Amino acid sequence: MVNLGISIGNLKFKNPVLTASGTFGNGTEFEDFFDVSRLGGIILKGTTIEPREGNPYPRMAETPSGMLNTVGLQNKGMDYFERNIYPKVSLYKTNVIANINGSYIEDYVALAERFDKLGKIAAIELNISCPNVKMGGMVFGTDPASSRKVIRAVREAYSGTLIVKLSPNVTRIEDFARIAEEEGADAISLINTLLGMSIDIESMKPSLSTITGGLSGPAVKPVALRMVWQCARAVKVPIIGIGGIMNASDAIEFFLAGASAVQVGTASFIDPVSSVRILEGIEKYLEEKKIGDIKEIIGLINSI
Amino acid sequence: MVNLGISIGNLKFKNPVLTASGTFGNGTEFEDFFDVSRLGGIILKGTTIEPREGNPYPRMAETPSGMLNTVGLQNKGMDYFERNIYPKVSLYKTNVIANINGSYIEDYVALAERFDKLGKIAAIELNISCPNVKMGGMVFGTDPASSRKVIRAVREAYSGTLIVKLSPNVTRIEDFARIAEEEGADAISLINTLLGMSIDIESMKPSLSTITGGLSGPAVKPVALRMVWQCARAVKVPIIGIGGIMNASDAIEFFLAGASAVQVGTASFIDPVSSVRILEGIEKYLEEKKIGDIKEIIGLINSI
Amino acid sequence: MPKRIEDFVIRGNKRLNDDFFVLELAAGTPLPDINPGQFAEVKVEGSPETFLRRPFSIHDVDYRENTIKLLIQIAGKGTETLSGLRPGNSLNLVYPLGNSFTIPSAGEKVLLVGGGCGIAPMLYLARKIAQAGIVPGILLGFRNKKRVIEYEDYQEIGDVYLTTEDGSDGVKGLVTGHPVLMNSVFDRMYCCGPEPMMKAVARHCGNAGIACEVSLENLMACGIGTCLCCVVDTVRGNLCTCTDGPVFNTKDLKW
Amino acid sequence: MPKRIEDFVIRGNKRLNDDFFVLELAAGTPLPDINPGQFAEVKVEGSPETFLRRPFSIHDVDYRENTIKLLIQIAGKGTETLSGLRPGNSLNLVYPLGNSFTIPSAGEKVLLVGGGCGIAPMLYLARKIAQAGIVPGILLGFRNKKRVIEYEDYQEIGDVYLTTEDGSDGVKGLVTGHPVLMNSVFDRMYCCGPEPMMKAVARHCGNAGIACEVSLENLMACGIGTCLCCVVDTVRGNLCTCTDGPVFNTKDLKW
Ligand SMILES: Cc1cc2nc3c(=O)[nH]c(=O)nc-3n(C[C@H](O)[C@H](O)[C@H](O)COP(=O)(O)OP(=O)(O)OC[C@H]3O[C@@H](n4cnc5c(N)ncnc54)[C@H](O)[C@@H]3O)c2cc1C
Ligand SMILES: Cc1cc2nc3c(=O)[nH]c(=O)nc-3n(C[C@H](O)[C@H](O)[C@H](O)COP(=O)(O)OP(=O)(O)OC[C@H]3O[C@@H](n4cnc5c(N)ncnc54)[C@H](O)[C@@H]3O)c2cc1C
Ligand SMILES: Cc1cc2nc3c(=O)[nH]c(=O)nc-3n(C[C@H](O)[C@H](O)[C@H](O)COP(=O)(O)O)c2cc1C
Ligand SMILES: Cc1cc2nc3c(=O)[nH]c(=O)nc-3n(C[C@H](O)[C@H](O)[C@H](O)COP(=O)(O)O)c2cc1C
Ligand code: FES
Ligand code: FES
Repeated sequence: MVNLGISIGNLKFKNPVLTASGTFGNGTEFEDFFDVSRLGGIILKGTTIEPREGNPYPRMAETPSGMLNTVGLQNKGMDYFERNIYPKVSLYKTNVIANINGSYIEDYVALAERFDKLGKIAAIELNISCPNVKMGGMVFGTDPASSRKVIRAVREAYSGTLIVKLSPNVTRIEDFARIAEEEGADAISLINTLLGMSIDIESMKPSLSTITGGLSGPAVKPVALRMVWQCARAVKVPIIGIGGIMNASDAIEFFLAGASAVQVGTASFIDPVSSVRILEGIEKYLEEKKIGDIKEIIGLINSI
Repeated sequence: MVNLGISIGNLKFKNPVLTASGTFGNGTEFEDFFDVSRLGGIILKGTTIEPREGNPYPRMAETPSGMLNTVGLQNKGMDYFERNIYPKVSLYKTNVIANINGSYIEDYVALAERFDKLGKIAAIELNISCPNVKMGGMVFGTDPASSRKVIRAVREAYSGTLIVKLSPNVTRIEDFARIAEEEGADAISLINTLLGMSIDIESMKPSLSTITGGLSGPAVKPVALRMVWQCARAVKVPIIGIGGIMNASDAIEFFLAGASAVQVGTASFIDPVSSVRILEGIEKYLEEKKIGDIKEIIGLINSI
Repeated sequence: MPKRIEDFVIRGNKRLNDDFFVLELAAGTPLPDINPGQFAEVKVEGSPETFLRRPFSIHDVDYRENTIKLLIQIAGKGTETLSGLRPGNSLNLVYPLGNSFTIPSAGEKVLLVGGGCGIAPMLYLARKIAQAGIVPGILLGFRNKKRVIEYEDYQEIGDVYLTTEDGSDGVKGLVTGHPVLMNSVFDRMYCCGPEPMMKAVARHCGNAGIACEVSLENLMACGIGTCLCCVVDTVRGNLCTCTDGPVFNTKDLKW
Repeated sequence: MPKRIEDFVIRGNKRLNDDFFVLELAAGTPLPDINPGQFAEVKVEGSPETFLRRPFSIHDVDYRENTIKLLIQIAGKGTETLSGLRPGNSLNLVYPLGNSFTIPSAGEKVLLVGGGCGIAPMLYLARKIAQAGIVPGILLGFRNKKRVIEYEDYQEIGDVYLTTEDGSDGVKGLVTGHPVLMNSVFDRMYCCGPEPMMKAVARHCGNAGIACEVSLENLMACGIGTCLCCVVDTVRGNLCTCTDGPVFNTKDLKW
């Protein structure tokens, strides 16, 4: 038997495979396909304090080994969450993690305070990296001083496990990882989407209503992996690797580079059972390599 | 008949399809496949003042819709270039452009001065964006102040057409475009490779000898296109678009986003005749759309 | 009707003309209940340009044979690859997805309007309506005679009306110009096709006070309501075409 | 011998065992001169994981039939896809690439040593040597009897010696343990196979003062000398395996 358990701060995960925010709904959409409680955790769709209609259609474009999206944080707001979503997701027998977003620091703080009161929310992932909103989002995540401010404010407002999700659209990702660690984050997750764009040459128009959008999928994996590796060397808090993870082999690359856990994103669109398949594949790999504990391979490329 | 000619400063290009540095050798390698003088220009393999052995093997890894490389500017140095390469490439009936690299500003200046004396070098492309060398390279290209210094010094040393090649591994690419313009660059080319990484999970080792390397190919196209669009809106000098251009459709996306010319890179590895095929495809597209001049579509998405 | 992910085996691939083909797919396990208007998300293997699944309406269902059919128009790389599938090849589907058309109540007069690949969801819908004891009117529009497909299949089920843009078969012009639309009184119309066609039909129905349902083809990444990419602007805000649709009552759409 | 890019048509695809198959490819235009040791860069279509071309030694050339053969070992996604090609399919090649083995002078005694897929370049080399009037010694190494391939083809051309690691056929052990290597006096050896094998043969030749050429299989992106990814460290600095090689005299390598 292989031990797949990991911890982030005081929070235990039965296994290191989580789902990425915005790609797994609230989990309910996947119940037809598998028991979502088998996963180590579920990161819910990004929530804002007020409801948001998101960006106009068209919101997505396919790209080589990837996709662009500009959903723009469409969600029904915190009141709706508490009334309608929380009662469902609190039944899952795994870590349910909220993904919080805002235009102003006060929004983040207000959300953090409200999630703090919801006993079955295992952690919050502070998203300062959404590229598809005009205010907040990536604006926080690409400026060191703003990042520090929002992380500090949320840390003060929230007593649980705090994960900070970083934007890859920066020159030195490790600076942002250090800031998060200094401000008391329990873990860092990365990457959110890379800012990209595509054009329909027949209509001569951008494919997305907002012109630019967030690139995800296997195309971004080499960049994500590099950034996870850089952050793992820069900070001591656990890293959650995200970006183009389609199969167990991809996930294992992230562990070897220094991630303690991974999030499966776009893969769930293409194969709704990807996340459990990845979980099974990781177990098989460890068994074949006769490694008894996932923790043994975390950051291994730096030690051999 | 479609007019494909464009200009950069005083320099005329018979068509806007060039080849990217490091992916087309010195052109001679492609003579078996087609008449390289048909292209609008050829950017030569990066040159340094002294010979360089480059990085250890392994130097490349395949990634989803892309590849990583860590060649590390292997080249035989400027003396060798003048004696052995220049006599050959000066025979081409198209613009031959040098790509210059250094560890110190003095290296760049020395190279620029020597290329200035070679009458058949149509322009230099100042590469401040190579991710695969320890000193110089991307270190210049990701720091605004260093970028400014090296561009200024080269501009003083070189009287011909100066193209500055930008690194995509930055938070705000438009800042670097503006700096290049302010310092007198005649054009900006982008993107160089994105810093990425991959790991062989069987050996548990990085795929590249230098751990990280430069990502190129279709995977990076959405990021490249976005950056070209951002720079086209930020500066008035012409932009040369680079990144994942595999076919005419890709190239046309770059024109529509604001590029005046394109460079074909990794595509030449997979299909040595890609560059001329792309040229032919652009011509066909314009004919079908009944557009008489390539210049009419440059930046078109911003005007409709 | 839980959603499933399943490998089907290609039973047949029938080329209808230059652009259209019908895939017949055999399921390995008994088919679930499928309602007319629902669709499947198809994984296209072996085509580097097709990263995401491709959505297709379920064209027909045969519970005895345990097969479904997809009517597909070649539009790009993915459909091109699918057109090359041979009997015995396998194809992975996530299905049945989305809501479905409203089956009319006894005595209602209904017209199904399909243009181009928009005729795809109409065959199974027509069958279900016929099973409910109503003979549907079916108005099909094509560019020209050579592009007319499945005319006979529809004729077996309902009263078929035909238009071609060049008049080489049926009534010349667009579906919205066909007299049946103007002359007869319908309680309900169902429409799928190019957006301008659906909008025209919706406008006609709006003016005439006829209930009208259309099937939208918004770009989709997931097909199961998680990516929020396929939204359509409605009187109730942005809704997902893949879960709240693909069938919408046109009075809810901001057309 | 200019390089070309050309679509070949698959004439045959012969499975040799679980891992190996031989593709026979017909050229549309008369084949250029191809020298033993040269290779082709093959475009693998329909496999999203294979972005770059795949290099394979030219295993055999038949000028009368205007065909070439590739002997391929299934190693991953690309070779897996190639193993599924059927007669009539087309395959795009850039070829002939790289340098070639030195054809021995009259009277020289030569031994060809191949292990696993390293036997690929040896067949055409053996033919060329035989044409030069020399009967080559050919030493082939495999893991076990079931993995022995093309033994008869080589026997038609030269004196074949065989080793298997488990002794189920020929001499038990690695090629470097075969008595022919020790007992006979050769002027020249040619070797292709796993790196440890090539290094062992090179060491033997070095000690015995025998000229030795090996064919390297460095990772390649372009195959035509432009990417500089395939370098090997030599006494003359970094050289490209694809243009300065793939054949190297082992005294030039820093082994
Ligand atoms: C719910 C739903 C049901 C559908 N049912 C059918 C059906 O039964 N039969 C059928 O032939 N087609 C149907 N479509 C459209 C079909 O999904 C697209 O034609 C297909 O995905 C194109 O894939 P491709 O790789 O061949 O083309 P691509 O190379 O992806 O695109 C080629 C062209 O088609 C356009 N396109 C791509 N996807 C769509 C889309 N979803 N809607 C409209 N245009 C698109 C692109 O913008 C591009 O211009 C349906 C779409 C939806 C959303
Ligand atoms: C000049 C040259 C000649 C060759 N001749 C032959 C030949 O005649 N027959 C034959 O079967 N193979 C030959 N090879 C090796 C062949 O190119 C690889 O096995 C093939 O590219 C693997 O592709 P894949 O997609 O199946 O595997 P991938 O999925 O790309 O890789 C699978 C595994 O194979 C390894 N691999 C990939 N490429 C190479 C390579 N170039 N060398 C060694 N290992 C590699 C990978 O590291 C990985 O572990 C030759 C290689 C070179 C450079
Ligand atoms: C359609 C879509 C919606 C997303 N929404 C969110 C979100 O609400 N909050 C967030 O932090 N990240 C969001 N993301 C980013 C993903 O969580 C993830 O960081 C990114 O997609 C990279 O991982 P992948 O390549 O595995 O998809 C979204 C991504 C996609 C594709
Ligand atoms: C193997 C390789 C070597 C390269 N060498 C250089 C170089 O010497 N100088 C340079 O400015 N860019 C170099 N580049 C970057 C390319 O010129 C180009 O900017 C990049 O590959 C993106 O374009 P592509 O996706 O079309 O390949 C190199 C790229 C590759 C793949
Ligand atoms: S396609 Fe993803 S929500 Fe509809
Ligand atoms: S493979 Fe590109 S130089 Fe050898």
